[in-house]
Amino acid sequence: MTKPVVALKSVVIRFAGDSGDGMQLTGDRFTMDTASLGNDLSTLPNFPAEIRAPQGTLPGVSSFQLHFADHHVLTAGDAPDVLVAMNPAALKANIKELPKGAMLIVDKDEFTTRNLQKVGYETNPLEDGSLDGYSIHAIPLTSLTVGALAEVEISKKDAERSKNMFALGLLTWMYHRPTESTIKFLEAKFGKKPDILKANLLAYNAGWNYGETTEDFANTYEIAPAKMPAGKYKNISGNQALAHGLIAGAQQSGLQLFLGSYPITPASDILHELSKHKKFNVITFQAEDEIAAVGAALGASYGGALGVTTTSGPGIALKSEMIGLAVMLELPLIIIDVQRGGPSTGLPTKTEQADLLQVMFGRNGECPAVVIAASQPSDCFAMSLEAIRIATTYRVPVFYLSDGYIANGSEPWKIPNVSELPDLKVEFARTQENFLPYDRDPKTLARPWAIPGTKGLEHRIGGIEKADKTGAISYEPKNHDFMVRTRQAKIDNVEVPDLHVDDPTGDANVLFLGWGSTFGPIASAVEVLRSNGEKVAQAHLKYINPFPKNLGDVLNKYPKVITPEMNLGQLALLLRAKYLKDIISYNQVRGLPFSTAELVEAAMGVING
Amino acid sequence: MTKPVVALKSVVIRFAGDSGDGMQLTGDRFTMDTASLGNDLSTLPNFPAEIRAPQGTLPGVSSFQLHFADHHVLTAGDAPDVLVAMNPAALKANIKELPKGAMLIVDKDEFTTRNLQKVGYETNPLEDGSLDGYSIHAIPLTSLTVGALAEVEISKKDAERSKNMFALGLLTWMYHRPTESTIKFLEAKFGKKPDILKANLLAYNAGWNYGETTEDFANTYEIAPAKMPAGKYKNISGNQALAHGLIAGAQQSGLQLFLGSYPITPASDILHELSKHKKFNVITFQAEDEIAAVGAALGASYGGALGVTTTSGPGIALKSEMIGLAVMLELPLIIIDVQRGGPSTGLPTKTEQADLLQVMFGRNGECPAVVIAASQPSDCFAMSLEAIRIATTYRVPVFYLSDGYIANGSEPWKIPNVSELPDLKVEFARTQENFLPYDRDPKTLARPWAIPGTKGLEHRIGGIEKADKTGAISYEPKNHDFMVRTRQAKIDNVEVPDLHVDDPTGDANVLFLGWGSTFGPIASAVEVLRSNGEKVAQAHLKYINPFPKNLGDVLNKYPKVITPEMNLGQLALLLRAKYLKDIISYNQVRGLPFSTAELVEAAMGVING
Amino acid sequence: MADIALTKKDFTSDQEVRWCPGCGDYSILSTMQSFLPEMGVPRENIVFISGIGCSSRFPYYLETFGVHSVHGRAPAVASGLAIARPDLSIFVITGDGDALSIGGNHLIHAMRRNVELKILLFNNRIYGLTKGQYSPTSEKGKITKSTPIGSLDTPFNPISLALGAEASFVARSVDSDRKHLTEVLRAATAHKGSALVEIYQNCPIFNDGAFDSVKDPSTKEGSLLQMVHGQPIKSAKYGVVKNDLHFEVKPLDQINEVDIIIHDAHHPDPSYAYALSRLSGSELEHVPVGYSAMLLDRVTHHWSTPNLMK
Amino acid sequence: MADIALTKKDFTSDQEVRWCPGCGDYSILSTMQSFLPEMGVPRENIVFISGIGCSSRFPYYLETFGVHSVHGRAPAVASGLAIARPDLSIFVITGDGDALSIGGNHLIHAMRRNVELKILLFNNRIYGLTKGQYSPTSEKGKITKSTPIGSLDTPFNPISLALGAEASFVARSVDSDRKHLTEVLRAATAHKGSALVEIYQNCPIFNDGAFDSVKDPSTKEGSLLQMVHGQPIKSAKYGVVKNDLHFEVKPLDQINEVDIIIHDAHHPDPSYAYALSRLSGSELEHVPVGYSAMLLDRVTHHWSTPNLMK
Ligand SMILES: Cc1ncc(C[n+]2csc(CCOP(=O)(O)OP(=O)(O)O)c2C)c(N)n1
Ligand SMILES: Cc1ncc(C[n+]2csc(CCOP(=O)(O)OP(=O)(O)O)c2C)c(N)n1
Ligand code: SF4
Ligand code: SF4
Ligand SMILES: [Mg+2]
Ligand SMILES: [Mg+2]
Repeated sequence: MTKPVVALKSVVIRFAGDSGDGMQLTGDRFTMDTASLGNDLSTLPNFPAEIRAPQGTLPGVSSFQLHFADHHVLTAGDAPDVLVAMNPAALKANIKELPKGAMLIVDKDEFTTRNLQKVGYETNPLEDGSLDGYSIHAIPLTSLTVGALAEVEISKKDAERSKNMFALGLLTWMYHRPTESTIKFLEAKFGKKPDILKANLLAYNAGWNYGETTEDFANTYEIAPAKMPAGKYKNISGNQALAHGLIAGAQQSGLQLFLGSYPITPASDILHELSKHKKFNVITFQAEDEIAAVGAALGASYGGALGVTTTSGPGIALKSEMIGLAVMLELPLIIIDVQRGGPSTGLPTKTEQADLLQVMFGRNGECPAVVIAASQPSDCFAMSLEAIRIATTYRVPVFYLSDGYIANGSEPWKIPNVSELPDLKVEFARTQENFLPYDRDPKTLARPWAIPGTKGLEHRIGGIEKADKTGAISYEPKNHDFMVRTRQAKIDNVEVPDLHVDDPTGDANVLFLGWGSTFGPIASAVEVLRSNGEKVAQAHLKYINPFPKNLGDVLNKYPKVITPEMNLGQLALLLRAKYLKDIISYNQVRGLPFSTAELVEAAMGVING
Repeated sequence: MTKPVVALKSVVIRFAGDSGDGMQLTGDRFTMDTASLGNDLSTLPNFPAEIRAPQGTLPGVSSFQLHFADHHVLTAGDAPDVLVAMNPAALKANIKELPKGAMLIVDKDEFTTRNLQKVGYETNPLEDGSLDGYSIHAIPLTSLTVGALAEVEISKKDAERSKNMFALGLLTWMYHRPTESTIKFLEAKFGKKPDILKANLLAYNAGWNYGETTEDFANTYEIAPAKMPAGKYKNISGNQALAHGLIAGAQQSGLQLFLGSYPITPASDILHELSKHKKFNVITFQAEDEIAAVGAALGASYGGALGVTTTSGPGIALKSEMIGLAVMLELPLIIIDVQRGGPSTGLPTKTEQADLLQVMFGRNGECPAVVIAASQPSDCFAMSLEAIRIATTYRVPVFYLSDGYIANGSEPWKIPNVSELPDLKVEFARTQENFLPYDRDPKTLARPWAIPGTKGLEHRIGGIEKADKTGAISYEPKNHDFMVRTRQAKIDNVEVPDLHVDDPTGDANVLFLGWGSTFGPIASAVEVLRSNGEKVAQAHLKYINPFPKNLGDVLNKYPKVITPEMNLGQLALLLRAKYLKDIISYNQVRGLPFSTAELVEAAMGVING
Repeated sequence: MADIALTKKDFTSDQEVRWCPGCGDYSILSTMQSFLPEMGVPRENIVFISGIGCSSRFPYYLETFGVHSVHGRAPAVASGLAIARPDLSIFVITGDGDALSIGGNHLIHAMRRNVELKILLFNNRIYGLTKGQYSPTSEKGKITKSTPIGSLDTPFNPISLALGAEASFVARSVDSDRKHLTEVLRAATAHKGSALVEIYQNCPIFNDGAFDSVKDPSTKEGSLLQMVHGQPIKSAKYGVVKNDLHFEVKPLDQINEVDIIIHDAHHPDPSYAYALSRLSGSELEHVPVGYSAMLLDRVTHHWSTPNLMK
Repeated sequence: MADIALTKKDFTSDQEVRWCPGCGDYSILSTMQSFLPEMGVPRENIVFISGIGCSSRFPYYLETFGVHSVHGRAPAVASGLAIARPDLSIFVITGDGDALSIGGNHLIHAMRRNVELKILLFNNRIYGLTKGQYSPTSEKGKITKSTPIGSLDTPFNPISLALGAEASFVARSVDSDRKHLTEVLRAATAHKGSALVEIYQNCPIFNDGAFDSVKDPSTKEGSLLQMVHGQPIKSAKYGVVKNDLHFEVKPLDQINEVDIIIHDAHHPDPSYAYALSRLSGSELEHVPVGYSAMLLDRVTHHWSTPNLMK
């Protein structure tokens, strides 16, 4: 390294290009290399619903944002410090979020008249002065890449396709990222296509060298590792962490993990991940539809497996009748809803948290179920364990909410030791006389888990109302009332940890109360507010049904409670109904996480208002 | 008539017997004959989910209760004045609700040792004194019937089957009901089986004569006609009134009525009724399942018909994904939920009102729809017209709630003149240039109803988020937020009548606020309370989403608001969340309507508490 | 294997049977209770899973494990159980509405996956539990509560449908013929993989006499085309013969005995079984009964880890 | 009838086509846009209804009415429209996952009801839109994102399934063969009643080359068994002959030309079409293409009042 090194505390980089430009892969690789350096980080992929929308158009733009730092990182960042734009569409779609002064790297070759017209640029922004104020690096990325690959026997098209590796190489150089793991990755990926492998490696190298040798870039940057609690870390997406948590929890419970699923964005990756782990006694069953998926999971739970089903909002709508049966059968079942933009097909690749009321109430009759929600990618591991604990202890369906932001976003996750994992051992009912399938444990109100194959426990159950204790069909009015209230009491009675409130001075007036993936943005806003001298408390709900027992007291303590949600106020509705507290909602439904800035502004409005 | 006639103001009769005993038919006939006399009345059928449960058992008991009077009748009555019990099971299942002093008519022949044992009677209640205090008429109904039919060429079994007609004849005599229409009915029903017809007529006659000639009964009773607003009346069940309202409304709107349905108790009768009226431009389509049923209705609406779908709770669960599409397409659609006991299969033949939160929230994403609810059988006609008005004016899905009590219960309904019906004429979009499928009417926020076959309006729509005005696919963050809020605003903006409060003195402290089929029981309790000198106000919500505009003021006016619901407090949750008012819930979930007495007691608790 | 020989009584639960008097479900139940002991599977290893309908009350009456699930979805619930617990013997009990109307998709997928499930479809050609609407097997023109001027739909032939869905075993029998039904159950449970058994079942309340032609002693011999492996396919009056590109039913006196097709219950091409399935008209003048177990190149579906990881 | 003759351009909407480069959907779209003018139906009387999937974006690109509905349910939505509006010409566009996985039940019921719908099933044997899971038509052993050690399920043969479901018209064609596909569309739209047209469609991103054997110029002549009414059913190398109780594909040099079955596109017994459907192995060594329109004793389903009340 010959160029001067500038030390930074944190950087936000956004890679943006065509859907076919490999921006997700580029971002992923840069993230992995960054994680291996010990920075803390957070990512935000953002891509269209089409597999590959038409080249060079605005709807076809795919981007990946990464925030990494020498300290604890809470969000993927409001605005990039560096934007890599592979074509005019990528520039146009992203430039409004780029603050003046930021670095802009573009592929000059793509700024042809035709491409500019496609996205409605009348003049070339690289030349018309409209980008003044940015630190622009207009590089002929395509032609440099093609040039670097002259010696390789591949088509021009294939050569051009490697330009993302050129960009990656350049950024790798600029931020002093290690190259080994990306080289290994490419070798594994293209092992069977030596020419393509060679092309990618050459392009990667060429990008690195471009930074090092040309005068285009004056500095390189270094970001020191973040201080994180001791341990081994792995960069992990929410979907991965969730899947690993399920596997770990199933192992701890001694149960076979049975996933019944039907593919749907953004939940499919959990199916993909779990289907790789048959050796951990995981069975994955891709069903014909969502109803069959949850039905099969319930059937497996009935048989003594840990039945799990994964989906997104539209799938939950379809599963609701079968979940009603699960409520009646009182069997463990985990229903994972990775929320996306709705209603209907909505914005399938974007994030949202508008399924809360659906999972609370979207079933016929009084049909209560547990609802929990993960707050960030790494938290998904722990919440999977919690889902298993609750489902198996109480024999109830547990809705476990994630969303597109958590699912696809990633951050470092501290790999736990097996010895740290909770004991989730499960006891099935044993052979006995006069077995009563609906006799309850007085503490948990759980009924016995009596699986086929156990002599003497033969019994019949179903969705019709059942007599207390015997479980036989009963149309008796009083029994129905009793059973309805008992099923409700069982959920109300589930033990969940108290809500932790972060209020350093103890005398804040305003409480930020969130749930789900708003954790990062809220925490980040709280940091800013506090550094501005404001007193704000923060608390985050991971248990929504039942609520933590101390929630009422917490709400009482703070005169003003703001609840930001990526919906029109669904948690607020539940809080208002239960606690008659005038929650102040801050809502947006844009398919994107909140920015720190808007939450700071919202809070200031409340503080001053 | 030779026996003395006692004048009564009102009577409650309950017919109870085996599922195979024809109690529903008997009750129906008695009701029709009573309606023709001009009494006001209300009925409550109550039967098991099995078509015909085993003879003589408790689960096999089927009953029908009728309350008729010389004044306005609000419920089917808390407790019978007369119980007709065709066997020991019917006695055992019903006796606890019979107040001492009431009349009890039983078929003595059925009180055999075997039959008594079947239901756990150790001694014969007709003989052991346990029925002291009732006015008992133990009649050998079976043998009298068989005897009366000696001349007819039918099997003994068929002869015995006619005993319900014997009972009907007896009661008909006792209450001076006319016999013509039942004779006509029997002639139509058994026209093709002359022996069976003869048997039924003879048994009917024999029952009548038994009353007249034996000394078993000392008196007969007369109930004067009720004073009702002038007009032609017809006794009608809620399901019938609902169906007629749909037909009338469709005619008023000029639209074809398209019902897509899948049979389910207690909604199926709407399908049966509508399928008889093809001549009124009604098409009924029995689909392969609930999803296809609502899908077909939506397809028909897209084509310019009035799409309707009918179901009960489990069917709503299945339909929710498709209803999400309807919300996105912004087309008229009426979804009728005749609620039954839940969750899951629950108590399929019993009543409940526990689907309210499901229809409010049971869809992915922010997916608002209108919710209205009928309050009594005859009200179903008017609410069908309202459902059509709202669906076609605003081009939105309308959930229209009924329940088992309203659906199967009946009462006199004043047949309206066509001239009294509202004008519901609908305008489709006409041929035009630069057609914008999501350009809205500024007042209603409705988009144009642009049906295929109209030249120049060719356009494509779907469940993915749409750009404002053009309706083209849009993933634009701001547009999504705008559209989500617009769809919500459109529902919030629906015009519904103000809530009417019945508060004669104007200074009541306590408001009874109900919705759905609790109307009768609440009104009846209010009558009792007022006659006891208590001041209570009553209001009944027929429009739940949006709420009437004056609801907040109404709630503010009354310090105490009691909301009785046959669920665990679903309307209360909505009211609490929206108005932060501490609603006092009174809940029971027994599959049966409230009794007047328990509501009076509940109110007294609040008044004194 | 059960330690002690079990009897019919051992398979009878303490629940009161709640079907209408004369319902065909009674005799199917009784046949099943008699058949189960001979299977030699302990009671606790047998599970009956049903949907919703009169027929779907079946599990309550058997002293085994049982789930009365939701309408149409029994094959899905049962598939999950079968995959998680290959040690169990699982029956699915369903009706013509449950299996073919709301549940059609799960049925065809269970067939193609060849999950180890024995699916018994009680076909009464009507919706019983909801009191008499037409079903996907009701004949065209049928007048019911929901079709007062006659239905318009062509009915499914459940056997043809299963064969269209890659079924590996299909059979048909009649509620009242206990001997024949027992044979069919024996073959179905011996088969490795999923089996669809259609059972004609009389509903005396809402569709009485629907199967009289195959039940009435005066006509049944003539209408039941017996499919017995290695035997000519014929009834007392008719035989099945080839006619150029398809099969036909002809009066015995118009054909030569040698031309009658000899049933090959294990013919590997489902075209053969499909062609036979087309011979039952919706008027039930002729109804092939018996079974075909295609020896397709398929093993039973097995997801369980041990099998996969070997 | 349209007043002025329309052209392909008139049927092209202003929406940007958003499929991947090289996707087979492009050529199907182009064939359709070229075919529509010849139907002679005004644009406003044509409706395309689709489910969800890459293929289901099809309606956006046609200047007709169109609904992009929800996953698997297009036949249900289209049935309602068709019954309410018998004056319209309605196409259903669906994929192998959309039609056969989540939507299987609606598909088979549309078939048996014979509603006037033309259902075009774009079969790429993969889930495209959700990025490459196996589908109900994926071959056994297929390695995909959700089946990393190979799928276990026997695939559906969409033609067999439709015939099991009482279809009155079935056909198969290939995305890239515009001439053949046009002929099939012509026959399907001429047919009175529902029609299922399976179109093999290449997905270059997630299942590239799935249909190479029937598309590659070097092999396609040999593998495509042409079903042309009145002509022998054969490819350049193979012919279809009878073998006792079923049909077989044999090399031309091992059979006599006269033994080759002459295609009867209107054979009334679906056994015939079913037997032909069995000849396409999952390896696609042989694939019958063309159509069979059973002249069954069925009229198109018609609920509309005028017809019923006459
Ligand atoms: C989701 C749902 N839809 C509808 C119903 C109502 N339902 C119960 S059973 C049934 C059909 C019964 O017919 P079939 O399957 O033929 O059984 P059978 O009663 O004739 O034995 C219907 C429509 C239901 N229980 N659940
Ligand atoms: C209810 C629901 N479940 C799942 C999905 C996700 N999904 C969208 S398309 C699709 C399958 C696409 O496969 P196919 O029908 O073969 O169409 P292709 O993309 O291959 O053309 C799936 C599973 C969805 N949109 N809705
Ligand atoms: S209604 Fe029919 S099928 Fe149902 S129990 Fe009665 S007789 Fe049997
Ligand atoms: S993923 Fe496959 S099917 Fe979908 S658009 Fe791309 S190439 Fe076509
Ligand atoms: Mg049936
Ligand atoms: Mg596909």
